[in-house]
This record gives sequence, C-alpha cells and structure tokens, in this order.
Amino acid sequence: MSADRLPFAGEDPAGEGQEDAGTEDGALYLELDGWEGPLDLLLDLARRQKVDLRQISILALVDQYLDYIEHAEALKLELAADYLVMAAWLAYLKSSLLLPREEQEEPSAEELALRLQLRLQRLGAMREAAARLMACDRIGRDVFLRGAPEGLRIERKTLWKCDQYALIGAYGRVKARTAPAVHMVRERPVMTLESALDRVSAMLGVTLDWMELREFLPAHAEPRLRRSALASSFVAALELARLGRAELQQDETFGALRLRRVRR
Amino acid sequence: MTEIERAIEAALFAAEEPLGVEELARFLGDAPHDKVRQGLEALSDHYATRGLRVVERGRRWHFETAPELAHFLRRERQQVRSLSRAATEVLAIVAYHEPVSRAEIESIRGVQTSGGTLDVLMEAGWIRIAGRRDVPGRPTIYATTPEFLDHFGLASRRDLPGIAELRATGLLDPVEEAFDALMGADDGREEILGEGDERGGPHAS
Amino acid sequence: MTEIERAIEAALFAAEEPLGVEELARFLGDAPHDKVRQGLEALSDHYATRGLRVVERGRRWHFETAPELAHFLRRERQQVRSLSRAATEVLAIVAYHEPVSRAEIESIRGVQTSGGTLDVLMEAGWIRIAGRRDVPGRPTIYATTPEFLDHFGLASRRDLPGIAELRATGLLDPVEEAFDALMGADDGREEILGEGDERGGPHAS
Repeated sequence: MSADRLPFAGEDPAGEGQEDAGTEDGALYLELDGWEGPLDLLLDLARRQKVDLRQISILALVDQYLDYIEHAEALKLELAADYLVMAAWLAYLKSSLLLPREEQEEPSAEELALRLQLRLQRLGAMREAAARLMACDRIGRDVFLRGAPEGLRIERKTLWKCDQYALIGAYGRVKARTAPAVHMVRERPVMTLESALDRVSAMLGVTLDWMELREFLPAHAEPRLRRSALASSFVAALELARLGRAELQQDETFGALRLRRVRR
Repeated sequence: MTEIERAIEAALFAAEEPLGVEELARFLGDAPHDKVRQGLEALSDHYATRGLRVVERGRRWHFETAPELAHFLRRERQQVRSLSRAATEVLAIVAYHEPVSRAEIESIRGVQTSGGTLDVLMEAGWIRIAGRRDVPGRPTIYATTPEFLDHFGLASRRDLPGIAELRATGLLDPVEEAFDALMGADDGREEILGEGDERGGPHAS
Repeated sequence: MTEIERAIEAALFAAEEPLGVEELARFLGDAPHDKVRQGLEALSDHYATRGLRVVERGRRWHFETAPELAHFLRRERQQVRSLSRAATEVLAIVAYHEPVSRAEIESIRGVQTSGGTLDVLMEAGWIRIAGRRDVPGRPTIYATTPEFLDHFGLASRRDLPGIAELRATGLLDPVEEAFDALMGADDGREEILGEGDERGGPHAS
C-alpha cells in the first residue's frame, strides 16, 4: 500500500450516512464510541493520551489502535476492513519505528509519523472549531429575530410611454381594420372554360384529323393568356370526350395529347 | 434599564402578536404584574422619541415604527413601459371620439376591450371618467385629460389629424391594399409555374 | 438621536431581511453612505446594553434579541435544526478553509464525505458553490454564505472562533506545507505523496 497516504474510511454507508441517523441515539456509534473511521479513531485514541497532539507517542498510538482492532471483532464489516487496512499500515509504521535507523528505506518512519501527527492535529483543530462554532449565539436558539416584521415595501410605479405617431397610427389602424371592405378583382387575362369549350369544339368541327392540344391555343396570345388557354382547353377536351364528341390519344406519359372529332 | 425591562423589550420584539401584561408576566417567570406594567411604561417613555414606539393597543402591547417615518419604509420605484398596441388603440379612439363608452370603443375597434386596458390609461393619467351616457344602462363614458394633450404635444384635440389627412398619409388604407402596394404590383413574375413546355405537365406537347 | 438614526432604526425594525448600507441608503432617499454607517454605529452602541441588539452580520445589519435573554424566549420555540456531527465538521472545514473542494474536505477529515452532507448545508443556506478550482479536473469549491454568518452571529469570517490562532499556528495550512516547513523546505521529494496534484496550493484564505 501507499505508505504515506492514510486509508480513508470506506464507502459512505459506513462513514456518515449512518451517523446522520445514529449520532444522537447512539445506536450505531455506541459500540464505536463516536468514532467514524480510522483517522477519527486515531484522533480519539491520541486524545486519550491526554497530551498535546504534537507530543503524542505514535508508537503508543499504534499499540492502542492495534489493541482496539483486536477487541473490536463486532465492528461492522466494512468499517472493520478499513480498520484493518489502517492496522496493517500502522503495524508497518511501528516496525519501522522500532528498526534501527540505518536499515530504513525512504521515506523514513519518522517522516511518516510526523505526517500522521500533522493530520491528526489538523483534524483535531477542526473538531474543536466545529464545537466552538456550534456554541456561537445562534439565531432561533440564542438570539431571536423579530416575530412579525411588516417588511419594507417597494411600490412600483409605472411611467407609461407612448408618442403622437403611435397614437395616430393606432387610430389609422383601427379605422382601416373596421372600414367596410371593398373587394376589387382586377381583370386578368384568362380564357374561361366556356369560351375554350366553344373554341375547341368549333375547331374540331373543321377536320377529322388528329390535332395536338397545342394547336387549339390562340397563336399570338401573351404568355399568361396562353397558360390559361392551355388549362381551359385541356378541361374542354376532357369534357368533349366525356360527352362522346371527341376522342383523346396520348402515346406516353407526358407525351403530346391529341384529339379528334368522333364521327357520328 | 432594569432586567425586567430588557426582558420585556426582547419579548415584545420576538413575539408574533401583541402581548398582554399577563402573558408577559408568564414569559418572565411569573413576574409581578405591576413590575411588568412599570417596565412597559418605562419602555414606552424610552421609545417615545425614537424610530420605534412601544404602544398599548386594546390592553396588549407591541412595538411599531413611528408613524411619521412611514414614508421611509415605502420606496417607490419608477419603471418606464411602452403602452401596448391595444391600449394605444383605445387611447386613440377615446381621443378621436370622446366622450365615448366602452361599448362604443369596442364597436369601433371591432374587438373586445379588457377593463385592464382602460385602467392602464387612467393610471397613466391620460383618460378619465367623464360621466355616464344618458341611455339605458347608463354606461360610463371616457374622455382624455389635459395631461394627455400635454404628453402628446397637442394644443387641443383639434390638432389631431382628421380622417382626410390620415387617408392622405396612407394611415387609413386597408391593410391588404397597403400590403399589396408594398409588395409590388401583380405582374406575373411571381407566378409559380413557368411555361407549359418548360415544365412538361400531363397535357404539354 | 438624529433623524437618520430614527429612520435606520425604523427600517431595520420593519425589514424582513438584514439590510446592507447601500440598501438602507436607498430607502433613506439616497443618504450618504458614511452617514448611514455612522447611524448604524450609534444605534449599535445605544442598544449594546438593552434587550435588543443592532448587529452587523456579513456586512448586513439587523435587530436581534440579546443572547443572555435566550432563556426567556426559548420556551416553546426551538427552531434550530440539529446538524449531524459530520455536517458540523464539514461546515467548520468550509468556514475555516474557504474556498475548499470536496477532496480537500475529505483529506482533512480522513473520511469520504457524502454529497448529502454538502446538500444539507447548502439547503440550510450556509454554504454555496463558489466556482471551480483551476486545477486538473476543475473540482467544485465551496464557501460560506452571508446567512451562515448571520445564523452563527458572526460579523465576518474574522470572527470565527479561534481562526486567528489557527492561522498563526499553521493549523489551516495543508499537511504537506506544514511537513515541508518542519523538514526544512524539502524540494519536492514528497511529490510522491500524491496530494500535491489534487489541491491547488494552500486553500486557507
């Protein structure tokens, strides 16, 4: 194991989830005496030496810890595993401390011990700070705020903005919207179905030959009239075919459409 | 300041409701009522000239802020907002047709007008209630205010452009026509279909 | 008692939240900040021996009852949430080391800290996310809030119990730093210790 890193307590369930629930009633911590994990446990053991953390004997601490592990068989399994990792590390530290200095490898046991001591000091300091913090004059426990403050009121006042153009424009809009609507349809260049029907049937009457639809259109019409004439003439051709007065022929899809008069 | 005064002061402050002498006495570990009353009087005197007062209301005591400081405790915040389109239309109708009832406004606008719109205009100080129309139901009628003329830079309502002028500036053109004018004349260029032979419809040759 | 003191007194009394100097000044019609500050000091002095106190908490001021009167007022109103031991330790670590990452908290406590503990403290409004540490992984860092100072009756973080001594004795410095100092400024041999890369330098502020 990495000799310089203290093992952490394992998963949270073993760490503090339970503590939130169990600190007060002591259900879980009874057997652990309030200890949460290896570092916690060490800190507590160190405090029992009743000396300054800077002067604790790491060796004595290690002895106590290993002793504790031996007697704590009833520990929760996950916790126990952590404790054992810690125990292994501490046993290693202890042996290093007992060995003659020359035979030690880097980092030296003294360095490891010092680092452990520093960590314990820092944790101890925070423990104490937390306790002092909780002893502060707390709102709702030691000091009280006003029972029913009426509150400071901020009244919003709106300054409305609008200008002459918007005003007059709005009136114009209303007038325009509600003015009686007059619809004018502009004259458009169209050939009605009626005139197409007349025109196509008249032209069919002239010949018995097949004629292409295109030939029925007015020759010099402007493009838009031509398009209208094409559409109307096509419908006229269909109508004549329906009435049995003309027959239609188209060789292929989109091919030229031809028609001729039906002989009677 | 006596211990009992300090305790009363704290209790009145922290209480959610005014407290009577009996309640206070119980709070203070069954203090004698006259001691409590003395304490209340002393506090009342102490605060008489401060920002807070200790006052008795219906035999119960409480703290309150000095009435003349009320204006400090209410702050006004001004906020500039543009009038909505609907409100602008209603305002214009009132200006052109005043005095006018809500039903008349609605019939001119062609849509229902929420009461909130009229409220906004009254809050802005631009329209006012100008009495009631002498017809069945006696509806409230509205007119513009001098502030209205002021705000819009008009010497009088006669300065509002007339219908003829509105028409001349195009403000009275029906929407569709104005739209067509803007979009350019119908010249066939925007026809979607091209020539029949380019496109090969079923009937194309 | 000056007019401004009376107004501040009334405003602090009526307010639902502690007020800062700027807010107070705005309520008092843009009073000069130094006048407001003077007024607050005067009020604080006036109330120092009374049943109420005017106190500063994280640059905001409010009225509260004097702590030694707690026994009168406690009675049936115990509103303080009780914190688990883990939560109190985490809170202390955040307060004394802020801003601090979860990994740093864990390295001090020697145990993993569940996210739930931080959540409880954030829900209480005592700690907040204060950004991310600019190191690989960009861990979230935490700091205390003005409400924390308010709740625990601290004018500022300088008033945290014993923080000056802790700082002077180096107990707020990371272990590695203290170790190096003790070993005579070693040159990175203990980089193998691995914690160097997790933390962005000393986290005590």
